[in-house]
Amino acid sequence: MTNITLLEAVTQALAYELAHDENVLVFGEDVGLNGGVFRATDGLQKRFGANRVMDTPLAESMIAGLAIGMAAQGLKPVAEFQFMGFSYPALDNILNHAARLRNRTRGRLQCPAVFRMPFGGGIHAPEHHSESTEALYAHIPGLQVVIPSSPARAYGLLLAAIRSPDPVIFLEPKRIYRLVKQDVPDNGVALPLEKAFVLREGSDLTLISWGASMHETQQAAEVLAEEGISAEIIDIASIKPLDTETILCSLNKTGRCVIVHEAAKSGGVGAEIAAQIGEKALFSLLAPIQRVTGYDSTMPYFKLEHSYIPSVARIVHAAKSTVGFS
Amino acid sequence: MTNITLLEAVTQALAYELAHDENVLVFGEDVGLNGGVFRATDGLQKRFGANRVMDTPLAESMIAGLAIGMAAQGLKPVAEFQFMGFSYPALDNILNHAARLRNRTRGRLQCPAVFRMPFGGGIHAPEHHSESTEALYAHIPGLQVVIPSSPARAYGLLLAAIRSPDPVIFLEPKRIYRLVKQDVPDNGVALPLEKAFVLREGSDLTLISWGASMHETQQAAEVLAEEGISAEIIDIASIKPLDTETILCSLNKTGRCVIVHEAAKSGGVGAEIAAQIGEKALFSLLAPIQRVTGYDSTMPYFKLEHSYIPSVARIVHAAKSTVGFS
Amino acid sequence: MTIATFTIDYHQYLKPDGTLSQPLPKDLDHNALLKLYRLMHLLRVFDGRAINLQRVGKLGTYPGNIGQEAIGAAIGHAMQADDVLVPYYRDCAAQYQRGAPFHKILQYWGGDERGSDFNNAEDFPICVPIAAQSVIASGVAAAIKYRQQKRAVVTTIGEGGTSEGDFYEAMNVAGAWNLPVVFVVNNNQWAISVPRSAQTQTQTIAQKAIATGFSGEQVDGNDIIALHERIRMALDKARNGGGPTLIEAITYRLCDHTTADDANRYRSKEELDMAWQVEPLVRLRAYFTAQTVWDDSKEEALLLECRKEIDKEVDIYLNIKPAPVTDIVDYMYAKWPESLKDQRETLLQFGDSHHD
Amino acid sequence: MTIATFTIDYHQYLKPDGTLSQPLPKDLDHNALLKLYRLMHLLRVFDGRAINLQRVGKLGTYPGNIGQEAIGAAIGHAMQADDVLVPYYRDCAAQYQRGAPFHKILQYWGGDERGSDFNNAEDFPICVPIAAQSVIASGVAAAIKYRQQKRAVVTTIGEGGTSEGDFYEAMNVAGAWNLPVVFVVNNNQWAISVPRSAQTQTQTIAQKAIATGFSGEQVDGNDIIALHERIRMALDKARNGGGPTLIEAITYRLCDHTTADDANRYRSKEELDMAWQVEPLVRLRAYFTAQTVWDDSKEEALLLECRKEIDKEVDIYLNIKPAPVTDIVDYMYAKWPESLKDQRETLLQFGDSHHD
Ligand SMILES: Cc1ncc(C[n+]2csc(CCOP(=O)(O)OP(=O)(O)O)c2C)c(N)n1
Ligand SMILES: Cc1ncc(C[n+]2csc(CCOP(=O)(O)OP(=O)(O)O)c2C)c(N)n1
Ligand SMILES: [Mg+2]
Ligand SMILES: [Mg+2]
Repeated sequence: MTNITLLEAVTQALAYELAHDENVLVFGEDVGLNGGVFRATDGLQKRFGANRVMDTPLAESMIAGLAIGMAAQGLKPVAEFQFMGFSYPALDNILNHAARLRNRTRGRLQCPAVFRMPFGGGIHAPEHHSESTEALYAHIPGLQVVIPSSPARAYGLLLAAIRSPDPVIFLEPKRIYRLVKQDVPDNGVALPLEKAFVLREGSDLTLISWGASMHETQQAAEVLAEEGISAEIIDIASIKPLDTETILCSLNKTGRCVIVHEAAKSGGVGAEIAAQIGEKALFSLLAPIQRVTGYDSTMPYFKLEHSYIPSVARIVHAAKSTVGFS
Repeated sequence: MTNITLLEAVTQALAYELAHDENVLVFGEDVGLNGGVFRATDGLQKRFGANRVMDTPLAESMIAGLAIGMAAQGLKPVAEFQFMGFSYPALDNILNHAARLRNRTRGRLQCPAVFRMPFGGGIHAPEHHSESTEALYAHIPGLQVVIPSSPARAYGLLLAAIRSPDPVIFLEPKRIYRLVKQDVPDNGVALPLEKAFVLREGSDLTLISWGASMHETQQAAEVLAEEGISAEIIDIASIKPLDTETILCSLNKTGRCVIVHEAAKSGGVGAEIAAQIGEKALFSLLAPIQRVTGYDSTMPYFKLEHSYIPSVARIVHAAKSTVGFS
Repeated sequence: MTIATFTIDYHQYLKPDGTLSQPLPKDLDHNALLKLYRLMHLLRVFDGRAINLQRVGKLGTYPGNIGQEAIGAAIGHAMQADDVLVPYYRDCAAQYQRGAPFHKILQYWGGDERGSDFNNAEDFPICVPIAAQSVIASGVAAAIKYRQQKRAVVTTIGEGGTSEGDFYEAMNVAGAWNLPVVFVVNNNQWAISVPRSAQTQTQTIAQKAIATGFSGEQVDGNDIIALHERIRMALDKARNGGGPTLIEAITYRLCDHTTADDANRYRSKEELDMAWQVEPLVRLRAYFTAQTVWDDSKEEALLLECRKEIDKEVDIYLNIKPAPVTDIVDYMYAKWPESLKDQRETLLQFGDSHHD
Repeated sequence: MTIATFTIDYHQYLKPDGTLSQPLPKDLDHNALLKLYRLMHLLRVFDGRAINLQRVGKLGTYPGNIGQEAIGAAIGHAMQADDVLVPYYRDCAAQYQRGAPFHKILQYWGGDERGSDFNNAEDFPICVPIAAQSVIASGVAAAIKYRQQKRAVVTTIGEGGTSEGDFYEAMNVAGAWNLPVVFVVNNNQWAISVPRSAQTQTQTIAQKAIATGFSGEQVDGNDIIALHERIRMALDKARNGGGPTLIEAITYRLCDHTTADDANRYRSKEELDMAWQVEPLVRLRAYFTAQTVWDDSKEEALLLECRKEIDKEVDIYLNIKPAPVTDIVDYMYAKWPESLKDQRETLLQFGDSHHD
């Protein structure tokens, strides 16, 4: 039995791929002996050796460059950025090279690299340890951006990410790293990368979210259920590319929608989802789509972070006003 | 008489501020003797000296860091990135520092810096010289993102950007750098940074765009007018923050909208505009909002770039199907 | 054909046993040294309290300074009031001397932005993203140079941070433009779990300045006298148009990386024990004792005094009123954008209910 | 106390007047040298054609190699087939020798991605964003090291590019991990309009390797013999576990930065004239002439042959069929995403009408 947390599911997936494919390498700052600051790579160096699980010098652009160079050689690098807020020095290499290598060479070279990073707030961390800027990556053609919100999805999606022939930004919602345990058999079975997951069927409205906010979203659905409101819940999981079909399918049924994300509102991924629904299902809409999101301000230091992160109360409020709209 | 191009308007605004405020410094790669690769800073070093208009070593993160450090000292640095595609090494400093200095210190330190960069395609340039990734900057709280689309707006908005107490990303649509001339008196009068501009009043639909695509958008409006369709045209100009009021005002009148931008569709600024209209004017909408944009692919090399950039034909087609929708 | 030769020097005044390896520099008399000794003690007491506050849930993650007190103390003392400090996150002693009271430092690590709004108009707050402070420091120095002021900038970084491109870019422009900035590297041998040897193949960190055309040097980072003297000289040089200097201060992090870290996972007890033998406080005390200006009762009195001062600071910290939720948005821009005013209203409506 | 000393050496075989400053290295006989001479001529003819094609609107912006032919020629010749080249944008001679025919190079600068789909399975295409290629090259070298292969990587960059953090980060990890990579700097004295002196305060670019713990050296970049010998040795060293080397090749850009540039704006005719005196082709020809293996008729025949070869390549280039518009999306992912298939349809519907 493998009753494990999301964090342990990450470790389990890494270990599975390391064991089954010698082209897989894991590296980043402190991922070796220390097992990463969250212990996502705990024990991997000991088990697979320091030539497969290695600490790098402290330089993120270099980490990305290493991954790209290795990937072009047919390896399957899995690079870790310690926190999403420290991935920015690597943006140039990720946007200008990882995302473009296949297209630039008409397929002669490829970039099957995974860039893992913990993201999001709510763990009382210092400044820059709580970013949710997934929209930056999601806008860039050539990238895939994947966000698990349960142990099983973390395992299955990370396997898929490592096996993908194209670069994947794999965002790990650290707030729910250890929130729940789930039985996740270590069977090496990957999940599809382009699919959203309907976590709960409902008829009155659709709640759409991803990552750690799935937690509050699901709690909100419980509250709503108690008040007789039936919410369908979609975990987007792959924010790039988006599984528009699953979203539209639900909207055509419910006609009402609340999108929840922790990132700042303006230009967040919620905007793209809302725009697509407006494009393709406008006249199914019975109420304006609401976005319950972080504010257009920097994620505050932790004393105020819970006033920033979308709360159950805010989601419930938005859901009710959406359902009550006529 | 100052009948000048958009490019010359940039030079004129820089010269005006350099002449009137000794805190203003202009720097970047090749901006000195060479006057910048587009000649936007032509003659400025000669006129104002090499201590006010200076070439930097070739390093973009450093250029951003210099600007931030100078700005914190009360200077008004105007930094140039040679092309938008080369601004990415500076993203870390811009997102993590320029955008946050005021908030981080509760106003003790500020960052009145301007980051200028030519953007967009259509000039037969090599790879990485044609990016339109304004959405990256527009998502970041603390930044302002401004895009002129005429000589007069380039002059007035750049003056406003330099005088702003907060950091401004100033994107210059290089495709229309020299497209038209306009009389732009060198009177030092700035335009407001938070306002969209209604370039043409109309009743049948609203065409929304910014930057170089304003050109095709305006041409499309002409074509539509010939066919009896009256298009209102909005130049967003400030994509961060957005002038929602002007947009909603127009939508409440026309009920139909096509948004045009050169950037990749998914997660482009068009999504945010569409989402806001859907939120605040859903039941004014008589047709789905359409986005005529670049594709979710890397901007192609120049042989194919005109198949990527939204064309007049695409805009007209979308406008007609929007107007014809019922 | 050899066309260029470079050397790196090492500086020390106070040996680990408290004896001098060369005569005291003239500008550090016993009074000044006693002041610095007190400061280092104060910081060590502060660190102990901060780490305890974190353990009992009254502070967030905190990166201790234990073992590295001499560096910040020397920087703070050597700088002039109108110089500018652009620090990394392990510089309490310098920040304190320059107007950031300890309760503000606690407030910062307690998750409150107001901690960086301290009584110094120009110093930068702590920089968490590693090495960005280096390029920003060069920017500050460029402003000073542009205005032809006689001031200088000190910026700090860990030895791990020297692997970042920003560190190199900052030094390169400082060299090219002859900027008044001193780069001080806290080489505490570890970057979290990554040892100095894995960070870079170089024999010294100081030699990284050779890549940018100015002088770098190693200083015994547990020797407050050497640190102060070399930093003072570098600042003088910078203020007088002599350009930048890189100072590698060799020390050791005696505590965990932060309160979220467990150093036992990656380093040996033996190494740690050895490092305790050469740390800065014991050494200076040995010197004082030999000079008969110090004894156990003075030490005890000093410690008591330090504890009292820190108690007071902790007290102030613990009684700071929470910030209004609207602080989340109100400092983002000089003026909150008109178009986002509904966001501020939502924040007012929902913000407070989630205080924890 | 001096604790470390470093030196930088300079290497030259062939003096500007064509005489030897030391005996020929054993692995370069006259046949090899003639081959390299031909190659440099071929490249110069190619450059002239490319610049003309741009002028008549049949090519996009093009960065010439004039004056710098020896560097790429030496690299291409010194590398083994299974080594990997990670080039910057002024490396035609190396790319050509490694499987990229000139018509492909034209295709690339003609605005067609298919130009980078040339006949070499592992070499990287041209890297336009400066210095990113350096870190990527270290990644390629890390893969080679992981697989314990006896191969090496060459990556190139301009002297301006050495100011970028990526260059330093790449060298630092190459040193720390002892990677089989050779960094070759084309020091052509100018980064567009910015002179070498404004780029960095260092006496040499070679000494930048001192910051990353391995050896750097200067080579006469107009001396094909020295270049070849030093690059060959560095590659041997890399393949045999000796780690990285930095080679600064001192040369001069005799053309404009690109066809979009006008170098007259920022550099003097005198400087340019002087540079023409020491350029690589004249020098090698003087040597051949002195050795009586060369004369005017041979030179003429060679030029004719080169022009013919380039004519053929230009011809192929000009007759390449346009790519279908769907190429815009079809190489973005191994499989174009299901959810974006409507975009592909729009492209099909509208794409072709805008060909220009
Ligand atoms: C750009 C960036 N990357 C990663 C981190 C995470 N991180 C925080 S401290 C640290 C180690 C720093 O080591 P060093 O520079 O030696 O300083 P020390 O903490 O030892 O004083 C790391 C990797 C960060 N803060 N910023
Ligand atoms: C990251 C980045 N910044 C800016 C540019 C624009 N740019 C192209 S070439 C060049 C100068 C490069 O000079 P150098 O490195 O000396 O190489 P050279 O062209 O002289 O061979 C600049 C600034 C770029 N391509 N990439
Ligand atoms: Mg350290
Ligand atoms: Mg150059």
